[in-house]
Amino acid sequence: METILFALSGLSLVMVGIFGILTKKNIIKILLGLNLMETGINLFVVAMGFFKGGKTPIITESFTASTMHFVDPLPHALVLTSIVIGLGTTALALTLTLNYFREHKHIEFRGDNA
Amino acid sequence: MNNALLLLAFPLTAVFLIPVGTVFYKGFGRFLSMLSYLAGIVYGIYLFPSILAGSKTVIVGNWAPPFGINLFISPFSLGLVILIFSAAFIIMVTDLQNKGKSGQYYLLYTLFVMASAGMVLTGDIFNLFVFLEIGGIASFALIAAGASPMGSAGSLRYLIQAQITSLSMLAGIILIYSASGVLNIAVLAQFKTFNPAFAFLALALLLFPFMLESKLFPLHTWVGGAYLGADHPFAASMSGIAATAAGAVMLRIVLTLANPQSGFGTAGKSIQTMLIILGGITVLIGEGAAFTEKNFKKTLGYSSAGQMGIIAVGIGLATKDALAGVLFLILNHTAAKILLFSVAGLFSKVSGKEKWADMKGIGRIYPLPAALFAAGAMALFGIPMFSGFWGKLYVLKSAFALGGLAYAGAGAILLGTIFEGIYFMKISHTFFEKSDISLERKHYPFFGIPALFLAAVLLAPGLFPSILGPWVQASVKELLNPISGYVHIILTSGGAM
Amino acid sequence: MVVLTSLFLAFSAMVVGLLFMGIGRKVTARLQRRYGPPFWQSYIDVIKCFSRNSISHSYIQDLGSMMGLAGLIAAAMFVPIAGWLPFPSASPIIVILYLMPIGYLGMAMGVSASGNPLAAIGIGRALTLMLGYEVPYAILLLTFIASSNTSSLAVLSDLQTGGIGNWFAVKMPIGFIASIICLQAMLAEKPFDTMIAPAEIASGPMVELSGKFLGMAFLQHAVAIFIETGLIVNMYLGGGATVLSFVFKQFLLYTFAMAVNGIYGRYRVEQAVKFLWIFAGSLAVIQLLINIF
Amino acid sequence: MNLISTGILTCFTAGLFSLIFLQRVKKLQWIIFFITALFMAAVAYRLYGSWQLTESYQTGIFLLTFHNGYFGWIFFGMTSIVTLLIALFSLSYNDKKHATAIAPLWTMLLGANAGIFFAADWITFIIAWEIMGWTSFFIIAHGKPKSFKAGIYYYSLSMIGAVTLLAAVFILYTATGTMNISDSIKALSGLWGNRDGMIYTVVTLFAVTFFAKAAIGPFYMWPAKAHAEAPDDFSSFLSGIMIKYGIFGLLITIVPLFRMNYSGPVVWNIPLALYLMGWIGALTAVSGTLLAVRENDMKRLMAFSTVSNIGFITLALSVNTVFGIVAAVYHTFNHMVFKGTIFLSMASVKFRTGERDMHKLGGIGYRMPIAFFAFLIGIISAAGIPPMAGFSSKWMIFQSLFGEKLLFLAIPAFLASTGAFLYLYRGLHSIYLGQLSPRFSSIKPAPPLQSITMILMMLSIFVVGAFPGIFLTPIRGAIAAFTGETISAGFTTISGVTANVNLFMVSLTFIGSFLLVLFLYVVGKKRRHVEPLDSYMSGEYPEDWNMIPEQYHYAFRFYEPFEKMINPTLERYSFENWFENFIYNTKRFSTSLGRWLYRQQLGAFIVITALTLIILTGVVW
Amino acid sequence: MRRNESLIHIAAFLLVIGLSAVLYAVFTDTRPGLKALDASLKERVSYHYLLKTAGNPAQPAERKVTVGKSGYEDGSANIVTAIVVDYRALDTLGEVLVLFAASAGVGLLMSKRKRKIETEASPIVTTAVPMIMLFAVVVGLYIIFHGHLSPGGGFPGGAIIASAYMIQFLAFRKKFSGNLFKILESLAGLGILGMGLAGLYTEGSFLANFLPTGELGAVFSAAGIMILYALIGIKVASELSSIIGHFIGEK
Repeated sequence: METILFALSGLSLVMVGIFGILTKKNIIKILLGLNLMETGINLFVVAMGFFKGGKTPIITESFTASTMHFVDPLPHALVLTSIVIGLGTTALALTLTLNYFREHKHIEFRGDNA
Repeated sequence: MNNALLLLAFPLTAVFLIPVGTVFYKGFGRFLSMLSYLAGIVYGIYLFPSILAGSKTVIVGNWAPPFGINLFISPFSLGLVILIFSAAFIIMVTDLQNKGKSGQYYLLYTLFVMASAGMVLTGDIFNLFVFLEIGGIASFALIAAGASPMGSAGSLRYLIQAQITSLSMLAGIILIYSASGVLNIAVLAQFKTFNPAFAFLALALLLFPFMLESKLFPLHTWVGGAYLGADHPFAASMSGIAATAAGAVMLRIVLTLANPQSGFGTAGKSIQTMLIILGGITVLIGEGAAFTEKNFKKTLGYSSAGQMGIIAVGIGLATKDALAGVLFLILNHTAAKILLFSVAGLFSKVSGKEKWADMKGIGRIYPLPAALFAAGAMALFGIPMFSGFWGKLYVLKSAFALGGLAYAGAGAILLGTIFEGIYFMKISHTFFEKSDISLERKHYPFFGIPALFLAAVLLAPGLFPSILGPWVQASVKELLNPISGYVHIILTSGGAM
Repeated sequence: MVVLTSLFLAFSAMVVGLLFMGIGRKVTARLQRRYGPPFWQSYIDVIKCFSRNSISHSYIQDLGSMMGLAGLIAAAMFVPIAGWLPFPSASPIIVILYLMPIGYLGMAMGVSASGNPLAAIGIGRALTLMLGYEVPYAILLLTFIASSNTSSLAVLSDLQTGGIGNWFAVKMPIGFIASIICLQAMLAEKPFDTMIAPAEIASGPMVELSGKFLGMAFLQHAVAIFIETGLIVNMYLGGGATVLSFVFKQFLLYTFAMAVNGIYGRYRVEQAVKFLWIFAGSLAVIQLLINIF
Repeated sequence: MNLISTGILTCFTAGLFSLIFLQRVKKLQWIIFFITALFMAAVAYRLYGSWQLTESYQTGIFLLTFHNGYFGWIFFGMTSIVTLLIALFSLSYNDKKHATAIAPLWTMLLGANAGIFFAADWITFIIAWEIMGWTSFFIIAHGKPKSFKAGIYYYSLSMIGAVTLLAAVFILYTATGTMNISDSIKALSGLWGNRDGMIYTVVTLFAVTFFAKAAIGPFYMWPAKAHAEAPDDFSSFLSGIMIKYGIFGLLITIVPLFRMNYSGPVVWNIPLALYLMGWIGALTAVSGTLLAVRENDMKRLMAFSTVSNIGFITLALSVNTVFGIVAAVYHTFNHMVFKGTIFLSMASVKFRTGERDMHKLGGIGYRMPIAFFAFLIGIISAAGIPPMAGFSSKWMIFQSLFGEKLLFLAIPAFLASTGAFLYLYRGLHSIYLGQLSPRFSSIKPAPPLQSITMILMMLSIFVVGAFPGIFLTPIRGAIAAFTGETISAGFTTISGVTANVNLFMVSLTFIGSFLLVLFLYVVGKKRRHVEPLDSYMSGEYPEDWNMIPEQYHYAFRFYEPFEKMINPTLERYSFENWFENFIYNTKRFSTSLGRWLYRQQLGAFIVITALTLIILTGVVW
Repeated sequence: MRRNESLIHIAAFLLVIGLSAVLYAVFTDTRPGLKALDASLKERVSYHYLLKTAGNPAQPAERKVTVGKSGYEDGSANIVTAIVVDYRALDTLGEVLVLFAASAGVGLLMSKRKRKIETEASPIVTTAVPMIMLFAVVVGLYIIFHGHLSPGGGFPGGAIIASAYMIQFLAFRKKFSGNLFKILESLAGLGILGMGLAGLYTEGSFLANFLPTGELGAVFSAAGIMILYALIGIKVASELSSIIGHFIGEK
């Protein structure tokens, strides 16, 4: 039951992020929306690996196949990668916004200057 | 020591060496990256005969597939990797006449090429996601690095849409993992059946970024800004290399991962029909936009969107002829686009203008590039004696054979060809028109040879389609029966490299 | 032998044509309450023209006038006179219909080579008029094909032997009226003589002709009269048992045309074409419908 | 030694060679072009007789085959003779001052020309068709902005044609399974009765392709633009030969299809589709004539005359009898010859004067006699006047109409043929007769080589006029091989349905009466030569009002009254305006769609909506 | 633009509701077949990661994993680190490349213009910063070298060290030369690649863990993983600090 709860919270973060991206004009706010979405997805990924009552997957005392009760470690590894990807894109996006500001003197997406 | 992973290792070494190199010698970045592509090509060709006999799987980190990551080297993937490396090499050569760019540019460019090659080779969906991201970030930076002021706006728009789609892919991966517990394509290809709605959701989420990459209908709004921003060499690689990689991955997902026997069941079939519809609409929208477009790069960008639409229809049809046509089209599209972009680069550099309408009469001063542009354009929209003609013919043949929805797809392709034919002929003729353009003729050494080579690459399969015969047959056989080919080799790991 | 008979036919066509022209002049004069010149006046004119010097603007004018007369004489060869044909052919109407334009083309070429704009305007009007009367005439031809499945005059005139009862004029009156209207236009008599309108464009094409060229034009007009009336006679009035009755029927037709000529004013060209297309054309189409069903 | 493919290959290699290496030496390019034309004529000659010759090449999964069918051969033979003459003409036409760089492309076009006629399967046909498309585009548009617009108009129509051809071929291929042209048509005709819908789609697609190329029906506008703007010697090739590909296409696809076991609706015992085609042909003939009458540019005028003649040919084809087909093919060949003569003579006039509008010319006939006589013979034959060849083929077309009692179709045909006489005479008068303006008073007659070609063309028209057998016997042989029946026509006589005519006799009577009139001419008093300006102006001389010959030449609105009559109807129903604003609307629509679609916010919007919709379809499916 | 603005808001809101409704429909679809979260831990791949039987998954079910015992196929106690560095090493290599691309991109796009700082740092800050820096670097190094035992590893450790660099810059405006970071980055990258190629040379497959695994739970247990994570730590630290350098250096 808990996994669904965590997953839903992750998804709701994603939805808030999407709403942010769609409605805002200021680029920084859009990037914030994007980051919200990323953290939402990361939470969702970790939630997918959660098992009720499972411990963190670090071996502190010995265990056997039947006695072990761990949380699934793989999503954690995936999240590690996805967080760094989020960092990389946000860094680049901020540089681009800086260049955008230098060229257009405002940082809103206005009209169709595609 | 000959492990197929060296294909990725060569560009990797170049990537890590460039920052050190540029400290001592300015032009080191360009030289090293070209060297790495050349090494990749030579090694690929060295491997090709043995791979043609039987495809191989390469295990990374010494862990067998369901646990570790594996690369799958098959005629299809190796052929495309060689195509990607040679495309990158030729783009670099045609770019030689422009003054060198900073070391970071070449570093990012090599990363982009390596990521595209990695996407084609990898057999693990999360690894696919990582390579997609590397490619993505590199292209965001490279689009903005172009000289034009609109670069950052275009790149930002592309970044936002790319991030949304790659996050959707991540969600797709984790859903598949939570349902099946496995990340490897081969294992998933013959896994227990998923719930149909869930399967369609996972597949759609997985396919989303690649539909964006290959500019399919709903996700093509970024094309204008991106092509306006990128400079000519990178624009050529975006439509040449990135589109080829995206096409290859879509083929891999639709035909191998979601094959009928896999857990995805009928989801694969409905994704294919979706691809036909979206491909058809993309052809119309792409060609329509290119028809009215004035800026040279954007026209070529939209035309590559149109071409990818045809390739998507071909993938959707998934018959033997359609896939052969798709392979012909991919090769033809990459070679033709590089040729067109290099000519466009040369002309806009010489005439200093962006719009093709202003370059009237430039062909009278530079007859060879203008003639080659005409040849490349004709190869693209399927004039007989070029390979594009055969590609389109095969796709149309199977489209008409299937009937029903495929008729609509074929109709869209044909309508698109009309638009394409007209605007390409318009452009190639404006080059030859008499006009008072007064430019003295400078000699560009590095333009002639690669352009002629590209023209030869376009013409040879057109005149003698049997040259590509063995490669096309092998890859079509591999794509059409995934269980006996792909899955068997990986899971029995008999074919370890 | 064939050459001799054809020469005789050409000569007789010219003589008969000139006779009609002379009598025609007398008829119009009488209508205008004056005596008019003697009926052999046109012979005198032709001989006078051939005995005078003449001027020509270029060799094309000479060639044109000659071609004009030659074309019409060739057309005359195919018109059967009372069942007697100079040439062993089934005298198809289409061949005649297409031989006559060579006459007009020749005359037109000669005249426009003279360089006088008035002549060119005349020729332009003549050709537009030709378009006007050709179409109804062709529809009439179609009526014959619909009714008796032949387009050769000889066969048509045989069909009408034996009394007035089975003349086509009686059997197909509407077609006959249409052909009379077309005849009026073909002869270029008022109300369709905008071509040689003396007041406006100084007798149109004939403005630059003098001496033997004028003579040839006269002869050409004479042969044209002979052919056109001969066609109508063969098609509608039973073709005549003897040569005399054939010529008499032609004479009747011509005098009727001259009578009409005396009364009417002159149409503008487009009015003439509209008139011909609407009236003659619709009559002919009605006749065609009757014949088909 | 497979002759056909070596022929085609030499054309392409020669073309490419001269395109790449001989840019500077234009003269050499033209000589190569002439040699290739000569070689193709020799190939045609050598191919006579060997009817079972087939050559095939395996490429990928399609087999490209050439075969020397009787039909393809007569078309190829005829076109290569006329091309040879045009090549001879263009050798002297393209001297230093006038040379255009189109020779290499034209050589390639010859190869494509042979490819179309000898193609045995659809893929070769499509390949040759598309190569012909783009080479002719570059030739028509040869570097001048004005001709570029015409070229694009032409090319978009031929692109539409190529695309419909592709669609038709593939539908045919899926239905019949074979790519061979004749077998697929036979197999298709076997399906009458049970799959009529599919057959009619294939027929309409083929019709669009071949109508677009042959400028029939709604596509009547492009010849006026393309012929007028193309280089002068090429427009004779374009109007004489290239327009015939559409007719050849109709002959090998639609005509045989309706002849074999047709079971659909019938009007006047002719298949409904063909009756419709007949009316389209008739309307094209009439509209071609009416548009030509009011034209002031000599090449546009002759282009419209080609359109009207093509209308005649489609009319004859639609009669669906052997006599009709023979008449159509015979008229196609005649049209090739006399239209070629007319265009060549106009080309030599333009060669000397460089002028194209008719009211600026005038009196050229006095200075260039051979060009004048060529034009005269050409228009006599074009108008269908007896001694020349044109008459026999027009007469046969009328006979074929009468044979099938298609009398209502004959009415527009008559209108068109008499109308032809109007605009042809306008050409003759305004260019060659009337006043010679001082500007051209010193021009030299046509150069020797050009005049030789024109004389040859004139002779051929005369000879075929007198002896129609020269063309008719091979055509009848081909049609017999094709459909089994034949028509009765001797060497000099043609026996139609309602009457028969002996062409030789007709020419004899004409020559005889000409001699008679010559005698009369000689009898008459001597005539004195007078300056053209010294003409009757009711007592005054034109010089008194210092009129210059230029103003004295009446040619500008020659059929002004007639124009006033027909203009309102022509304006209302012109396809061209419809086609123009169709393109304009699509352009405006796509730009506005583009602007709306690419606003920033909507980029992300569309991505998300696409995501939701696609998943929704997944759930629903 | 007001009216248009609210229009977009409503549309976006409806779209979000639509998307969540669709997802709800998919996840609660009742048709047969596997759905999300259907794979229990046993069926998942990570079950074998935990029991360290990825090498030969057919191990007997009742397998016992004891701390301090050596000879397992993977030495690290922290399974996540095992997955990140050993089992799915190619992902981490890709990961590093992403960061590498980001820093190169920032370097490429950021134009070199000195930023003038108005306010001078207060003495409190200038005295406190060195101590905090020392503390931060030590913590960073600890995390890097205990990656295989406790949570964390190369990435968080590198980030902490980079934060130390940032604080130092805020206080003293001393910006190390760009080249230093570049060289550090490429060396670390080459190190990782060397490890990979060495693995290829010895074990026959790229990035194989060829060093002995040592006992489970000991400080120096998973040799290969420790070295790799250290190199990753250095690389991440230098990349982040170069990005920060570019940002701070720029107006």
